[in-house]
Amino acid sequence: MLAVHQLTYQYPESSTPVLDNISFAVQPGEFVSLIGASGSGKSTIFRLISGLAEPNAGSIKIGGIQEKNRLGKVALMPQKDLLLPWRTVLDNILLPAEIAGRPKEEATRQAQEWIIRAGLSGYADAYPSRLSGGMRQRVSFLRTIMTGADVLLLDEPFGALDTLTRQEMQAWLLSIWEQLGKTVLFITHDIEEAVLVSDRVLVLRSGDNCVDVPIGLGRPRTKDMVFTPELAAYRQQLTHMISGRERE
Amino acid sequence: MLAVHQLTYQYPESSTPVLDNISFAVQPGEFVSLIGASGSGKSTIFRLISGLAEPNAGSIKIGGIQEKNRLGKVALMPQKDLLLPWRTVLDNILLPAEIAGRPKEEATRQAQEWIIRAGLSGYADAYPSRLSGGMRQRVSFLRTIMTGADVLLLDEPFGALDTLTRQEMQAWLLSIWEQLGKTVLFITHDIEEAVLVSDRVLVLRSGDNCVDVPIGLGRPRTKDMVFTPELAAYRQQLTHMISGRERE
Amino acid sequence: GGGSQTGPAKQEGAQDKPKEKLTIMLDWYPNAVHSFLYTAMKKGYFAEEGIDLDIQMPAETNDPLRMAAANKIDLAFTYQPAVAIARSEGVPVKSIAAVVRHPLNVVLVPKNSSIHSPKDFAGKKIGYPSMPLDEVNIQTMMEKDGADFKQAKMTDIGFDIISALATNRVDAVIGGYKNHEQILLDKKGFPVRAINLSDYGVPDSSELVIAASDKTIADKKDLLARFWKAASKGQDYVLNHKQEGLGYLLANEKKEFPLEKDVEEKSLDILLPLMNEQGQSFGTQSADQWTKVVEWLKKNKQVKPDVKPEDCFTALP
Amino acid sequence: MRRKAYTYWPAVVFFVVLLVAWEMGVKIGGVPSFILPAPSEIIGGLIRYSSELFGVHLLATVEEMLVGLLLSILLAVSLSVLMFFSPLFEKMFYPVLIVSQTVPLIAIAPVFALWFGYSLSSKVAVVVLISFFPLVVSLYDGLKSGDSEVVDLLRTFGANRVQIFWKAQVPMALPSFFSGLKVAAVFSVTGATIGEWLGAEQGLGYFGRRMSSALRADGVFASVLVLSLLGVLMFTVVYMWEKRMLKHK
Amino acid sequence: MRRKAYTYWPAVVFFVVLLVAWEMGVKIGGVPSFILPAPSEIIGGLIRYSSELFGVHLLATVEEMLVGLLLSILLAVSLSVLMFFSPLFEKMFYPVLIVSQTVPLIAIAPVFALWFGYSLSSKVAVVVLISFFPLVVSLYDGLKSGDSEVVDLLRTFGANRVQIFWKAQVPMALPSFFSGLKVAAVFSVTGATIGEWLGAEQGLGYFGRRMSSALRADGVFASVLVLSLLGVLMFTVVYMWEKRMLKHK
Ligand SMILES: Nc1ncnc2c1ncn2[C@@H]1O[C@H](COP(=O)(O)OP(=O)(O)OP(=O)(O)O)[C@@H](O)[C@H]1O
Ligand SMILES: Nc1ncnc2c1ncn2[C@@H]1O[C@H](COP(=O)(O)OP(=O)(O)OP(=O)(O)O)[C@@H](O)[C@H]1O
Ligand SMILES: Cc1ncc(C[n+]2csc(CCO)c2C)c(N)n1
Ligand SMILES: [Mg+2]
Ligand SMILES: [Mg+2]
Repeated sequence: MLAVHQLTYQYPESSTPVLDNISFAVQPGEFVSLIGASGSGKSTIFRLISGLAEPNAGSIKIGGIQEKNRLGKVALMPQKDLLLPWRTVLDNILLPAEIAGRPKEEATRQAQEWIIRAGLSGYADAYPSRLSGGMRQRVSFLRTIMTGADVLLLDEPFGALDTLTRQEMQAWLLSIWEQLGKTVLFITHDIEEAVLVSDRVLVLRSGDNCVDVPIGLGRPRTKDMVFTPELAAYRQQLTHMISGRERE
Repeated sequence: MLAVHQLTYQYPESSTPVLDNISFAVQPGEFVSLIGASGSGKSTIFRLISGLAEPNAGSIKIGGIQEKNRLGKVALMPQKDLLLPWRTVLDNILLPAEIAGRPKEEATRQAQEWIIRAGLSGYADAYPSRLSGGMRQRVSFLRTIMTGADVLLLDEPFGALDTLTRQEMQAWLLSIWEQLGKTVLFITHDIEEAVLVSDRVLVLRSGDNCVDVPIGLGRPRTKDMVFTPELAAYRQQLTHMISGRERE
Repeated sequence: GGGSQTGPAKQEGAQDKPKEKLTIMLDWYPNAVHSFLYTAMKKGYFAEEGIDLDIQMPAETNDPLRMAAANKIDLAFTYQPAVAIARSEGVPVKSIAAVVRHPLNVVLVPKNSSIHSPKDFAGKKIGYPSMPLDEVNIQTMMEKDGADFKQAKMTDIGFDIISALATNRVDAVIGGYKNHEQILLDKKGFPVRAINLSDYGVPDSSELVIAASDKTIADKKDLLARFWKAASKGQDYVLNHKQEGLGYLLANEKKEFPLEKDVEEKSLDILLPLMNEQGQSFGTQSADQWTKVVEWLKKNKQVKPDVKPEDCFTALP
Repeated sequence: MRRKAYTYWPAVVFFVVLLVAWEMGVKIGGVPSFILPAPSEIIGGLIRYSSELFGVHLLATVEEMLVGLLLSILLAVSLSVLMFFSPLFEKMFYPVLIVSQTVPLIAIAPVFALWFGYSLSSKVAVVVLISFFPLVVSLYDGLKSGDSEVVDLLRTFGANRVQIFWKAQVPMALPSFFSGLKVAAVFSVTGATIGEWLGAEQGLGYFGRRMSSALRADGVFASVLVLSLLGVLMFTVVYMWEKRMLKHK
Repeated sequence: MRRKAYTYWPAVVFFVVLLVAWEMGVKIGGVPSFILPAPSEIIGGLIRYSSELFGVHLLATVEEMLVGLLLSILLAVSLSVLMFFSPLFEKMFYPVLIVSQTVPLIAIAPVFALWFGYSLSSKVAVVVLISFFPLVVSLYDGLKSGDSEVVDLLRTFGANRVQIFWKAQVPMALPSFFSGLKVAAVFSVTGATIGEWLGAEQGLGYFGRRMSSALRADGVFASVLVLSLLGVLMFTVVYMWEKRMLKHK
């Protein structure tokens, strides 16, 4: 569904490449997490895949096709919420539907349902300046979901949420993923979260290729799995991998 | 050091109070975490304490004194990084020193040391637009530390950091706290983090007073304590408290 | 234009004739000197000649001449020396009739001023409405009076002849008329004295003439002749019925700008003797006057030596 | 800080004080009233000439102004949009734009008259010439300075340039646009007045100019007063519109 | 999208095309050269009158313009700052500001002359009157529309109003300020010209007017050309300065 091959990228303003010869692939319907140290280039990978930037070398295939213009092919939830301050919560969420030219009524109905699911009922007509950090993040998440794209690139979607809300959002994301057969690439700094939700975890280390760790936990995942020793083991392994210690 | 008494607050645009009759106190040199659901009013408490907003009822004492103008008395790290885009990383960090009128040279030396400690060496002269999310958060953190205030209000300071960087920053924060005898009030959505670093955890629930949970773990805290059963117990207890389940 | 077809015009029974359009631009805002035009229009004299006259006001002193030369309008009220200067600059216009046959332009000074004759201009600020011609006027006057022109501080005062003097920004001003600006200043409580140009060597000239481009003169000879016939009839009427003639002017202006009747009355009293010459029909131009004016302009290097007085004007048949 | 409802009394008080000082200054200081009449005389003039002022000239000026301002907005919007979408057009056109502003009107007045005659269109042209420059500059700068991250977000949604323009760049440019529109609205009054100097048979500027040539200062300042009120009204209308459009702030 | 170095050739090509079209239009279309001379004649005029144009009048106009623009900036900055810090002052002053823009210059020219005489100051006053309005509006709007969260951050650092102003509000207002300054710089040329109509003994506007009354269109347009170049130069200087100041973008 998504294949990244020998990707190299360097910001024009910068002197060394952020990404150097990175390759990985995500199968249709897979749920893959991307973890790595802060500044290792996770968000940059998303910029490249979504088509906001072009790699200096390497190829990106979406659905098996290597397209020149990838914009609009995948749904990107950026790390910053980037809510449009002049639009209400509902109108922010409706933005992708508007752009796709989808019938307004149906989109509105769907958006309103999701606003309730995300615990934002009563805020549909509020402007973003009135929301808390976590609420803004949820709005941004809903907006991404509303694109209806098959591939979701989520950049720390639940980073600002408390445990409970986060669990609810995770469960919901997993249900959407399963029911609608979406493909998800998920950036998180929370290794536990990565293990809990993913089929595989990709560990990105700057100046290095990324390491692929399949997660052998059954589905459906429940939040109580957090306390299982298997998960704890994955967690420790991944923690060490990020810090580069497993190679010593 | 910090005493909040029967605080009530309602945003002018809103119809119900966010905070209703909240009271708590933080002793000098204490490290206290504040947790609660997204939208429960954590950031609002910080706005009130720092003096950006005035409570509708109740009192706030800092260092035993109930001052009218609390601005500049405590250091607030806001949830959004709010870096000034026209200033380089170094100049952003130097901002509080400039405002306090501290000698530039000494402040610059200190800032540069800290830039290195925060893993940002080489970025001192970069503009914020060139930083990753986690790097921006670290700059914002450094800027807060540079105020030199005795009371630190940190709103999700490490929310965008990977585990390793986060652990380093936590350890560093704890060392500053211990060595310089700072008082810290710490908002996080990561209960594990709250337990690991704090003397006490305050759980905020909307429309309710906050509950105080002392953490009986010894000091110094190390990152390996995460795997101890005591911590796991605290974690489960707090998780249930946020969701309101422990009252049933 | 449309307005001229209604009212009195119809009474004269000339409505069936197909009308030709003719545009004329005034030298200034409508004032007593233009009474003959409004009278002829209201009495239907133009309609009788098959003329639909459109009267326009200028934006700037030189607009009438320029617009006429560019054939944007047919006729222009302008100043006699201005026509010669225009020809010298290659602007193809000719005067077709003299309206005011003698100067009105004077140098105005406050009544209590220490300036009594042109030699007193030395060291003083003389305001002029951005016409190079006025510099020659002042120069001629001062030299005649035995002073050095370089000693006068010539100051361009733009549009406002009156208020420049009234605010004491200048010590004297040239370009105001003795039948208009002088009367107005006196009336408004700023008494002034006038110094006549012709008393100090400036040749007698026609203050106002009507000019047209060479092309218009060639193409519309008959129309222009008919125009002047009607205009002369209007002037005759004004001569014989001063009050009524003035009334047509005032009535025409009423809606947009109320003219002051007493000022215009005094103005017309001064004007009429200068407009008609005993034994000559209205508008007749003097070849002798043209020659003197052009010679004087040549002497002062305002026109090139090859300008011929006889090219500057033409008589209507 | 600035949340309170806009109250008018300080302006009113200030104006009253100003007027009283003016009245006193003129009456006591002995400024000749044909140069600067006292406020009371101006009000007198306003009443004396009210039928001409309001019956004929105000309407003429308002027409020139509104037609001109509307054209300005149309022109400024189209030009900014064109320049924004086409860097080539921008490079070709921006210099011409600046040149158009520096050409002294009095110099090209004959050219204007030649092209437009002394009709409504010549005054409208002056209004446009004067008021579209602040509009173009502010709108274009506003469009250019929009947040590029928001634009990127819309691009990932597959938005085309037109959609990005309408849904992100235009809203982000609105504050700047309104800054320019406020200036342009006020300048449209000036433009109409200047247009009337360049040849007119009616309008408040024409009226004032003739009054001035007749040394009737009360009439001059009566027309100035009406013009000023017109300017303040135009500004207020734009200000209100801005408030409505940017209410999310 | 807009990263490439600013190249001038499209403007140059466009201008050349324009000039050729103009030359042809005048020569073939039979526009009388005393109204609109051909570019070649204008260049001729520029050469013929170069000693007066560059020796005397250019300097005079540049002086009026620069002094006026500088005063405008000073005035606009002080007024915006005052209005920004004191809502009372704003309410008192903003209406006066707008009124000041709508008063037709021709009407108050005598008053101006009464106060300033026919010296440099009267022209400077006109420049100020014309160029400070776009500056004030854009600077004040820029200050008001700054991000309040950033301001709040500085407040928590204990910054006083002056510090907040300099370290947050001014930088945030800069883009808007430069928009206004670009307009003001160009308008300062117009202002100087208009100032010179109202009475002058030198300056490009004065020169052009005299040439116009002498029916010498080549001289008129030669001065127009110099004025336009001056305007373009002023704009470019501000544009360069803006680029330098806002380079973090
Ligand atoms: N400016 C505002 N105007 C009106 N309501 C506001 C405003 N800011 C916040 N609120 C409301 O106050 C409530 C608490 O917000 P606050 O930002 O304090 O939450 P929080 O506990 O920090 O949440 P999070 O963990 O998501 O950051 C929310 O319901 C929010 O909608
Ligand atoms: N616009 C830019 N110009 C130059 N360098 C950039 C730019 N954006 C990011 N970088 C650099 O690229 C590197 C990777 O950034 P990126 O945002 O991809 O990191 P990340 O893995 O998402 O980090 P985080 O977890 O902190 O969000 C960083 O070192 C950053 O400084
Ligand atoms: C009533 C009346 N007043 C003034 C003038 C203007 N004017 C008189 S002479 C002259 C030329 C140069 O001095 C100009 C412009 C006029 N035409 N009619
Ligand atoms: Mg990132
Ligand atoms: Mg918060």
